[in-house]
Amino acid sequence: MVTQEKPKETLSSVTIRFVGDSGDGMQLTGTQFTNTSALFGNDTSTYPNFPAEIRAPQGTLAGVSGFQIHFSSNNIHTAGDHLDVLVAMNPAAFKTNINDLRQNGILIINEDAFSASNLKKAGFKEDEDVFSRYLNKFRIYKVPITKMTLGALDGLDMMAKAKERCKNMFALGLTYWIYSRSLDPTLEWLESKFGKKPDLFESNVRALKAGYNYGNTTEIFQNTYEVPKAKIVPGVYRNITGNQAISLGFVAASELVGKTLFIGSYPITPATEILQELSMYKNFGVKTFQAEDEIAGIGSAIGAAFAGQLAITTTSGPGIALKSEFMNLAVITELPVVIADIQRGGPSTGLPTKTEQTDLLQVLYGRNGESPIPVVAARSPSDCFLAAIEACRIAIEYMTPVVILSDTQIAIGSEPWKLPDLETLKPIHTRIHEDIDTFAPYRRNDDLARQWALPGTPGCEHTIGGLEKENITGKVNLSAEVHEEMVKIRAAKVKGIADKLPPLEVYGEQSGDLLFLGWGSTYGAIRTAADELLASGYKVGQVHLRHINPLPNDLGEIFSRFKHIVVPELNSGQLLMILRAKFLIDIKGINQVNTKPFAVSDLVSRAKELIGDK
Amino acid sequence: MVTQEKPKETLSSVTIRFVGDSGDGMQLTGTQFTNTSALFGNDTSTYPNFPAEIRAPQGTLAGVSGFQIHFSSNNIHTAGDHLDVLVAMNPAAFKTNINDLRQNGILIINEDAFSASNLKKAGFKEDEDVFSRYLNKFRIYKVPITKMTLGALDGLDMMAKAKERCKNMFALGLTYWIYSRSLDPTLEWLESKFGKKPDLFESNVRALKAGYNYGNTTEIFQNTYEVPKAKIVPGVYRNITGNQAISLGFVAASELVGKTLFIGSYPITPATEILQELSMYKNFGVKTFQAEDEIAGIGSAIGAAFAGQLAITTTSGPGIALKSEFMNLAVITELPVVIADIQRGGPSTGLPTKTEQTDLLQVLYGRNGESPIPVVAARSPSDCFLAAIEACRIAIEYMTPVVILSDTQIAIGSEPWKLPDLETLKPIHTRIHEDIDTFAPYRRNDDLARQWALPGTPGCEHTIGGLEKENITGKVNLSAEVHEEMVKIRAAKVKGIADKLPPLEVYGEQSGDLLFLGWGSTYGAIRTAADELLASGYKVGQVHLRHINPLPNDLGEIFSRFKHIVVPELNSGQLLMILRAKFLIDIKGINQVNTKPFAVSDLVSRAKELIGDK
Amino acid sequence: MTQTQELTKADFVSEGDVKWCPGCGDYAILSSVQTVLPTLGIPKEKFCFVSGIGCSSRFPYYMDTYGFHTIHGRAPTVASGVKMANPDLSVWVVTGDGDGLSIGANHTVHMIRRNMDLKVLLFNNRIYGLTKGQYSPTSEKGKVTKTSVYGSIDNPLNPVAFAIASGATFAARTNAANPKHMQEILKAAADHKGTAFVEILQNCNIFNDGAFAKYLDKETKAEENLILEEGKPLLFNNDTQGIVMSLEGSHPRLIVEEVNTTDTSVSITGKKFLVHDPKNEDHTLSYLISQLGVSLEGTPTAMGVLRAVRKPTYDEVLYEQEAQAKAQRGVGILKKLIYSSDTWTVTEESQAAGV
Amino acid sequence: MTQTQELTKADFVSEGDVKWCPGCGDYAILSSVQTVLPTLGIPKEKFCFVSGIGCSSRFPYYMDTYGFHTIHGRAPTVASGVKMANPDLSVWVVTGDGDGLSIGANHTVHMIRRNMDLKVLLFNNRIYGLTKGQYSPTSEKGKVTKTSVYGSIDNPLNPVAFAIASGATFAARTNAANPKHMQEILKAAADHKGTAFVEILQNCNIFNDGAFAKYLDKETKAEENLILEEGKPLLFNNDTQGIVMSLEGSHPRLIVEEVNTTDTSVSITGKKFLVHDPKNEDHTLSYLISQLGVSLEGTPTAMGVLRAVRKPTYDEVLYEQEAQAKAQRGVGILKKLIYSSDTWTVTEESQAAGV
Ligand SMILES: Cc1ncc(C[n+]2csc(CCOP(=O)(O)OP(=O)(O)O)c2C)c(N)n1
Ligand SMILES: Cc1ncc(C[n+]2csc(CCOP(=O)(O)OP(=O)(O)O)c2C)c(N)n1
Ligand code: SF4
Ligand code: SF4
Ligand SMILES: [Mg+2]
Ligand SMILES: [Mg+2]
Repeated sequence: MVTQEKPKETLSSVTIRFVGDSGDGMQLTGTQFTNTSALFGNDTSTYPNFPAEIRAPQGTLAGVSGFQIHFSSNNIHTAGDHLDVLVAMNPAAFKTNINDLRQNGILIINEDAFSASNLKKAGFKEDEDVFSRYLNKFRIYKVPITKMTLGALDGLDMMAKAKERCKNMFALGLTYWIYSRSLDPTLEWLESKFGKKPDLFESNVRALKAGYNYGNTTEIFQNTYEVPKAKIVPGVYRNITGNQAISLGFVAASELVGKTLFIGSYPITPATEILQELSMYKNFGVKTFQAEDEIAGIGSAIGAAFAGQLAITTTSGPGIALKSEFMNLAVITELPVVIADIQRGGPSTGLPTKTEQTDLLQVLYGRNGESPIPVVAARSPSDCFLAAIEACRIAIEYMTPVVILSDTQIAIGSEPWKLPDLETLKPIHTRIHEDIDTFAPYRRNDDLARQWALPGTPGCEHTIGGLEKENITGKVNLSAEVHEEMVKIRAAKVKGIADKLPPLEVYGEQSGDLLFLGWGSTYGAIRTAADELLASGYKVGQVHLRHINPLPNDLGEIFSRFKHIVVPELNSGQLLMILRAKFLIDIKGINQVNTKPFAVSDLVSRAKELIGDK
Repeated sequence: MVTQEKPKETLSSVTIRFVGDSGDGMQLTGTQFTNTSALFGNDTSTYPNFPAEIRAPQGTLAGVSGFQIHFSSNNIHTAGDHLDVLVAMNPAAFKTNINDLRQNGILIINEDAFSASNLKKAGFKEDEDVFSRYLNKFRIYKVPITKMTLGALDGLDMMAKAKERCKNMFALGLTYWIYSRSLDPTLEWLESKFGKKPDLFESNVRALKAGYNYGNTTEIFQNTYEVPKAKIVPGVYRNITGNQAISLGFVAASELVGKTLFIGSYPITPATEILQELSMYKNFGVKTFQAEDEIAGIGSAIGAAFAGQLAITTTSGPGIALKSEFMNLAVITELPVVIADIQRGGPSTGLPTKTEQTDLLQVLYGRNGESPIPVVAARSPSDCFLAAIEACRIAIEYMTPVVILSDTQIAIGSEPWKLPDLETLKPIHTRIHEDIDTFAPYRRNDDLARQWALPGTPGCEHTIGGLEKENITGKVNLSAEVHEEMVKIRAAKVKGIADKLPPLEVYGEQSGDLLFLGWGSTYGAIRTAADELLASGYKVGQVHLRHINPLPNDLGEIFSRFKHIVVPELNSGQLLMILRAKFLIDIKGINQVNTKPFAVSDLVSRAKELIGDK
Repeated sequence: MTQTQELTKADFVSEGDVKWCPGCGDYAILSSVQTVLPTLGIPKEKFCFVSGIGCSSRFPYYMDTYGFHTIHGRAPTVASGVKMANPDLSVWVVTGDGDGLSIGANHTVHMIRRNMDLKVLLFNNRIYGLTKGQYSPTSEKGKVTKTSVYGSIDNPLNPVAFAIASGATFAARTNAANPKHMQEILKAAADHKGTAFVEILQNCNIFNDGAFAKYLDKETKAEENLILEEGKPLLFNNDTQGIVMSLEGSHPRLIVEEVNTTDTSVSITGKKFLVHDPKNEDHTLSYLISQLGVSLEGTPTAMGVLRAVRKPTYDEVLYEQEAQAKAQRGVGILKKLIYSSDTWTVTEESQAAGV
Repeated sequence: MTQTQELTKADFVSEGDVKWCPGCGDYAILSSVQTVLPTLGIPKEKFCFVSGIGCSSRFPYYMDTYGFHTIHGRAPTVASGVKMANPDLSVWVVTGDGDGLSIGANHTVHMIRRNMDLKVLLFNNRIYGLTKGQYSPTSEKGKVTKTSVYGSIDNPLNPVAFAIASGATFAARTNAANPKHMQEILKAAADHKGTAFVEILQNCNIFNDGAFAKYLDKETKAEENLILEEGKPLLFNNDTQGIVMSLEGSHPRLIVEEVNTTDTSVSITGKKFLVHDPKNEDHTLSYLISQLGVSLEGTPTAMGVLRAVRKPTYDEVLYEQEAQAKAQRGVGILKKLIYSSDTWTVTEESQAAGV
C-alpha cells in the first residue's frame, strides 16, 4: 500500500465514538479499533452504549448503538469526557450523539444514510439540512460510505445487503488512516474469523482497505494524526471487560480456596454475562445453575455453601431486593456466599442499561434486623479480578456473606489488563472442620469465623437455620442475653475484618487542601481529576476504597490531614451519609444521578471551588 | 360476700404478671385484670409474651405464656420495668420469669404444679427446693391453686380436666382480693361469654369467688392494697392493641378518603392480626386478599391503587425484603400504597415474637436506585389509629407509597384508648382526575403529586411502569436530563411533605441540658424517664417523631436549644446515623438489641451520666 | 372514547414507536389484539393491560388503553388487584415464557386456581428475549444458548397443560404466525368469564428463530397441527388421521390412528375418535389433549381452545360475600365499629369521686 | 457414626425437646422417618434435611442429621444447591402446604421439572399452623378461618396432581395417621432416584382438627381410601368397588363401578378395572388417579405411590456434562484461561522503541 504523505500531527490522547444502528456492527468496529491501539502500545479505555431494546426498528432513535474508545500516549483511566471524533452511520446516531462532540471536533457521517426516510425516522424533517448549524462548530466530513463500500466489493458474488454490511469496515479503515494505525491486527482477526468463509473474508478486507485508501487518496482530509505509544509497565496484556474479569476472578478464587465454584443466578442486565461466561468453564469444574428466579439463585448458592463449595450469586439492583431475605439467612447462619451486584440505574426497572452507584445503602441496610455484611467494590474493569478474589477471601476466611459491587460502566467497559502473576496470589484458608471432639457449629477462631463442617462429615451432624441461636452450640435460643451477645458478635466479626487490612494508599499529596474519597467506577474520573489538579499545583490526594464495610481503620487519620474531604458518587450521597455520621466532619459530596459517568472537568472545577484560592 | 377487714395499703402503681403454660389461660386472665382495672379508673398498660411455639408440650420452658399489666393512679406509658407481683402457675413459668420480680416483690405460685415431673420438665432436679434461695428476696405465697379450684367445683358434673382449667379464675380472684378490685366486671363478662353454657359459667364463677375468698379468709396474706383511680381525661374509653388500632385507623382513613379499603397481605407474625381483623369488615366494603406470598400481597395492593382504592399491605421485616422490589415500582409509578411494617427481632427469621426497631434503614434504603419513601411511626397501641390515618393521608395526597412502622410491643400490647371524636378527623383529598383536556399522567400540583386517572375514565388512557419516564407526559425516557430531573422531583416531593407538618411538640423543658429524641414504641419508656428526670429537677425535654422521612423542618432548631441530644432506639443506632450525618452534631444513642423494651431506669441513669452535675 | 362511538383498530394503536426487532412475532400479536378489541362491545376506557418484564411485556406501551408495565413475573398480582378493585374492567395480562413460567410461575398458578377474571396472553418464544438469549422453562432439553453452552439440562414445561392442571377454566393455544386462528382464540378468551389462559407460540427471530417452524412449513404443517373444534372429532392431517383413546395394557393414553376412509369419525381399527369437549366440567380430556405434540411423541399439537368452563370467578364471589355481609350485618358504620367494643366512660364526676 | 456400624432409630433422634403441640400429626411423621432411615443402608452423616418455615419445617431440629431450617417457601432452592454441590448426599426437603404450595410453589415446580434428586415431604394439614390458623392453598373452598371469616373463596390445589403435572418422576400420597403405610411410602421415596414428592396428610389438632377424619373413621375408611399397589386393579371398599375408565359421550373419565362378585378384575357391567401402573413412562394414568377423591366427587382418594419412573436427574446430567467437558477440552488450567485470549506483550524494548 502506497501511503501518500500528508502532514501528521502528534496528539497525546484521542476519544472517538462509533455510532450507528444496532445492526451496523459498531461494537465490533470499536473493539477492533481498541485492540489495534492497544497492540500498538497506547493505553486505552472503552465504553459501549447499547440501546435498551434488542433491535429496535432500523434507523430509529431507539436503535442507536455506540462504542467509545479513549486511546492515549499517557496512562488513562476513563473512556473520555468529550469526543474528538464522532463517526455517525445514520441520522438517528448523529442526532443522539452530536452533543458530546467537542468544539472543533471531527464529525464523519455516512452521507448515503441521510436519506429522506432515515431523516424522518430520526425525527428530522425529510429535507432538513441537519448540518447547517454545526458548520462552524465541527470539522464535518460527509463520506458516501455505503456507495464506496459497494463499489469496493464490485464483482463479488454476494447479496447487496451482505455487501452493505461491510460498511463498518470501511469506516474503520478510514479512522485507521486518520490515526496512522496499522491494518495488520484487524486483517489477522478477519483471517481467523472468516478464514473459512472466503467471501466474507474478502469483502471485509476490501472494505477495510478501501476506507484506508479513501483517506489516503482523497483530498478532503487535510492531515493525519499520530498518538504515540504510552509508557506502559512491561508485561502481558489483554483487553478485558469488568464482567469478564470478575468471572475470571471467581475462577481464580476457587483455585485459591481449593473448592469448586458454584454460581446460582438468574439473568439480569448488566450482570447476565457473568453467568454466561462462567457457564463455559465446565472443564474447570465450575457449576452454573440458571435458577427460576433471583431467590432460587441465592438459595442454591447458600445450599452449595453449606455443602462446602465456593458459592456465588450475581445480579443487579432489582435482584438484590429479591435476594435480601436470603442474604439475611446467610448472615445469621454465617455461610460464605458472595453476592455480586452489578449496579444499574434505578429506582425500579429504571434504566437497565445505564450506570449508577445507587445500591450501596441497599446492600448495606436492606435487611430486617441488625445484619452486617462486608462490602467490597471494584474500581475498573480489570480491577474486578482482584476485587472478586478479595470478596471470596473475606467470605471464606470469615464465614460470612460478602457483597461485591460493580456497575454497568465497569461491567461492559474495557481496558487493557496486565495479566497477573498467578503465583503471587495468596491462598485462601477455609474453616473446614472434621474433628468430632472439637466440633461445635458456632465455635469460632480469633477472627470470629465459625467452623465449617460439611454435610457428609461423620460425627459433625448439626442443624443451622434462621432463628436466633446460641454462640458455640448454635442451638436455637431466643433469650435476651443470647440475642444481645449474638448481635454483638456478628457486628464484631465484620468490624474485625478492618484490623487485617493493609494501610490505605493515598495517591498524590499525603496531606493538603483536599482529599478525594471515592469507591467503585468513579475511580478513573477522580484519578484523572486529581492528576490535573496536581499538575496545576493543587495539594490534593485521592483515596479510593476497596472496602466499604468495614471501613478501613486508618481513614479517620487520613481525613485529619486534609482541609476538605470530597466524596464524588454517582448517587445522592450514600457513602457520604455514612462518613458524615461516623466522623462528624463536614465532608462534601459531588453527586450526579443522570446515567453518566463523571466528567473530569466537573470534578476539577468543583474541587477548585472548594479549595478556593490556593 | 363478707369482707373481713385486713390492713389496706395505698399504692400508686403496680405491675403484675401472670405466667403459666400456653394452655393455662394467662392471656385471658391478664385481659380480665386489665379491663377491671380500667373500668375502675386506673390507667393501664399491658404487654403479653407468647412462646414462639404454638403449643409446646405442657410444662416445658418453651410453652410458657405470660401477660403483664401495669396499672396506676398516675398516667403511665409503659407496661412496667420490674414486677411487683408474679403469679406463676408452674415451675417452667417460675423459672423463666423470676428474674424480673423486684426485690421484696410478691410471688404467688400454684403449689400443686410443682410436682417432680413438672420440675424436671422445667429443667430442675426432681426434688429441688427451688424457692430456698429466694426466701429473703421475695414474699413467697405457695397456694394449692389446683386443689382449691377442684374443691370449689366439687359436685359439678364436669370432667376433672375441665374443672382444672378454671384455676386461672382462682388466681384472678385472688389477685382481685389483694388489690381490692370488684368481681363484677369479670362476672358480667363470664355471663356474656358462658351464659348459654351453665356448667362453664358456674364453674368459672365458683373458681373466681373461691380465689377471692381464699385471700379474704386465710391468714397467709397480711394485708391488701389499693391503687386509686387515675386522673384521666374524661371521655369514652376502650382497651386496644396496636394491631386493632391500626386496623381501625385504616378503615377510618378509607372513610376520610371516600375510597374502598383494599388490603393485600400474607400472614406473618406479628402483623397477621391486621389481616384477620380487617377480614371481618366486609360490610364496610373492606376487601381483604390473602395472597400467595408477600410479593403478591403488595402487587395486588399496587393494582388496587392503580384502579383507585385505598390500598395497603401489611407485613413484618422478612416480608419487607420480599416487597421491596414492588415498593420501588410504587415509587416510580407514584401510586398511593401504604406498607405497614410491624417490626420483629432479626436478622433473618430471627425472633419472630419479640420486639425490635431494626427495620428503619431497611424501609428507608432497601431498594435499588434513589428511591425516597415517606415513613411514619406509631408510638403506642392506641396511637396506631392516628398514625394509620396519617400514613394514608400522605399516600393519597402526595401520590406516593408510605411506610408505617409499628413493632411487636405496640402490636400486641394494649392500653386504654380515649375514643376519638370522628367529626374532628380531617377529610383526605384525592388527586382523582377525570378531565381529558388537562390530563397528563405525571402532571403535578404544588405538592408535586401527580394526577390519579383511574382505569375506566374515558379519555385518560395511559400506561405507567417501572422504566424511567418524563415528567408530565409519563413517557418512557432514559435520557440523562430526564433521569436527573425525575430523581430530583421524586426527592423534592417527599421532602416537601415536611413543609406542611405542624411544629414539633417538645415535652418538658423547651431548652436545657438534654433532649430525648425518639420514635416508635420507645415513647412510653422515654416519657416516663423524662418525667422522672423532670421531677428530680433535671432540665430535659422530649421530642417523639411521628415523621421519620421527611424529618420535620424544625428539628435542627430544637436541637440547638439543648446541650445533649440523646436518641434511644431498640437497634444499633439507625435513626442516630441519619441525624448525625444530617446535623453533624455529636448526638448520642442509647441502644439495646435484646428483645426487650427499654427499662426506664436505664434511660434515666444514662441521661444523668450525660448531663453530669446538674 | 365513549361507548356510543364505534371503535376501530386505530383506536387501540398508541402514539409512540413500536420497538420490537423487525420480524418479531410480537407484531402480529399486537395487531391481532388491536383487531379483536373493537369487536367486543367494551368501551375503550375499560381495557387495562398489565405486563411483567420481557420483550413481550412491552406490549401495554403499544396499546392506547390503560396499561401497567410492572416488574418481572408479577403481572398476575397487579392485574388481580386491578380486577378486585374494579371488576367492571376488562383486564389483560401479557407475559412471556420466562416472565410467566420462570420467575412468575407461582403467581400464574394462584391466579388460575382462584379463577380471577383475567385474560392471560403468554407469548411463548422458548427463550429469554429481552436479556438476549438464555434458555427458558419452555426451551427444549439440550438447547444450546448463552447460558447453556453445553445444552440445557432442564425439562421443559408445557404451558397449557400447566394451566389446566392448576385448575384453568379456560386454556387455549395458538400461533402468532396464524393471525386468523389467533384472533378467534383471543375473542373466545375475551368472552370467557374467569381466568382465560392463552399460550401464543411466537417466533423470536433474533435468538430462537424457527422454534415453531414445523407448524408452518408446508411439508409438516398438516401433520403437526391438530385444530380443535368443539363437538368435532379430533382429526388432523387433512382428516386422514385422528386421536383415539387407547386402553392397551389397561393404560389409558391418546394415540394416533388412521381414518377409515368412508367414515371420518371412526379409525381403521374401528375405534371412535375422541370428540372435542372443552366445556366438560371434568378436565380429563382437556388435559390429555394438552399433552399431544408436546409430551407425546408422534402426535400433532393441539391448537385452539382446550378448555372453557364457566365457574364462579374470584372477583364475583368476593363481591357477593361483601353484599351478603352488608345484607346480614348492615352497612358498616365507623362510629359503631369503634365504639362497639367493651367501653367505659370517664366523666368529670367519676373523676371527682376520687378513689 | 460410620457406615460399618448398624444404625438404629435412636441414632436419628436429636437431643433437644420436640416442640410441636401435643397430639400433632407431625410426631408420627418424625417417628416414621426416624424408623425408615436406618434401613436404607446410607451412613448417617450423608443425610441432610432442608426445610422452609412452618410447624412442619421445624423438622430438621428434631433429626440428628445435617439440617437446614431455611426461610419460608425456599427449601427446594437450598436443597438443590446442597445436592448439586455434593450429589453423594441423601437430601430431604420438608415443607408444608403453605410453605411448599403457597409462597414456595414456584420452587416446588422447578425442582420437580428438573428432576433434582431430592426427597420431598409435604405435610398437608390444609392450614397455616405456625401463624395460628389461616387458610392455605389446600384448604377447602368455603372454609372459615381467621382470615376467611366469611369462608375461603380460593379453589384448593391438589398437591400430588400438581406434582405430576409438573413432571414428577415420583409422586405419592400417605396419611400420618397410618404409620405403616407411611413408612412404606417413605422407603419407596428414599429408594427413588430423582425428585420424590410425597404428600403426607397430617392432622393439625389445634387449628384444623379432623381434616382427614374420613380416611380414618371406621364407617368411611374403606370407601374413602384407594390403596394403590403396582400391577393390581384399582379396587377399594374391601374389593367390592373399583375404578374403570369411562368413555361415555366420548369423554374419558374415571368412574367407580361395583365389582362382579366372582371376578374382582371385572366390574358388574363387564368393564375392566384399571390396573395400577406407576412405572409407565406416560403419566396419564397417574395423573388421572391423582384426581380421585380430590376433584372427582364420589370416588375414593388414592393412597400410595402414584408414579415412579426413572429418568436422568438434574445432578446426574450436571456432573456428566462436566465430565464430558473435561474429557473434550481437558481439565481447565487457570493460567491458560487467563492468558488464552488475544494478548500482547509490552517489553522494556518495545517501550524504549518509542513511537
Ligand atoms: C427481578 C428481575 N430479574 C430479572 C430481570 C431481567 N429480565 C428481564 S426480561 C427477562 C426474561 C424475559 O423472558 P420472557 O419472559 O420469555 O420474555 P421475552 O423477552 O422472551 O418476550 C429477564 C430475565 C428483571 N428485569 N427483573
Ligand atoms: C417471608 C415470610 N412470610 C411469612 C412468614 C410467616 N409464616 C411462617 S409459617 C407460615 C405458614 C405455614 O404454613 P404451612 O407451610 O402449611 O406449615 P404448617 O405450620 O401448617 O406446618 C407463614 C405464613 C414467614 N415466616 N416468612
Ligand atoms: S429479541 Fe426476539 S422476542 Fe425480543 S423483540 Fe427481538 S425478536 Fe422479538
Ligand atoms: S399448630 Fe397444628 S401443625 Fe402446628 S404443631 Fe400445633 S397441631 Fe401441629
Ligand atoms: Mg420468552
Ligand atoms: Mg400447613
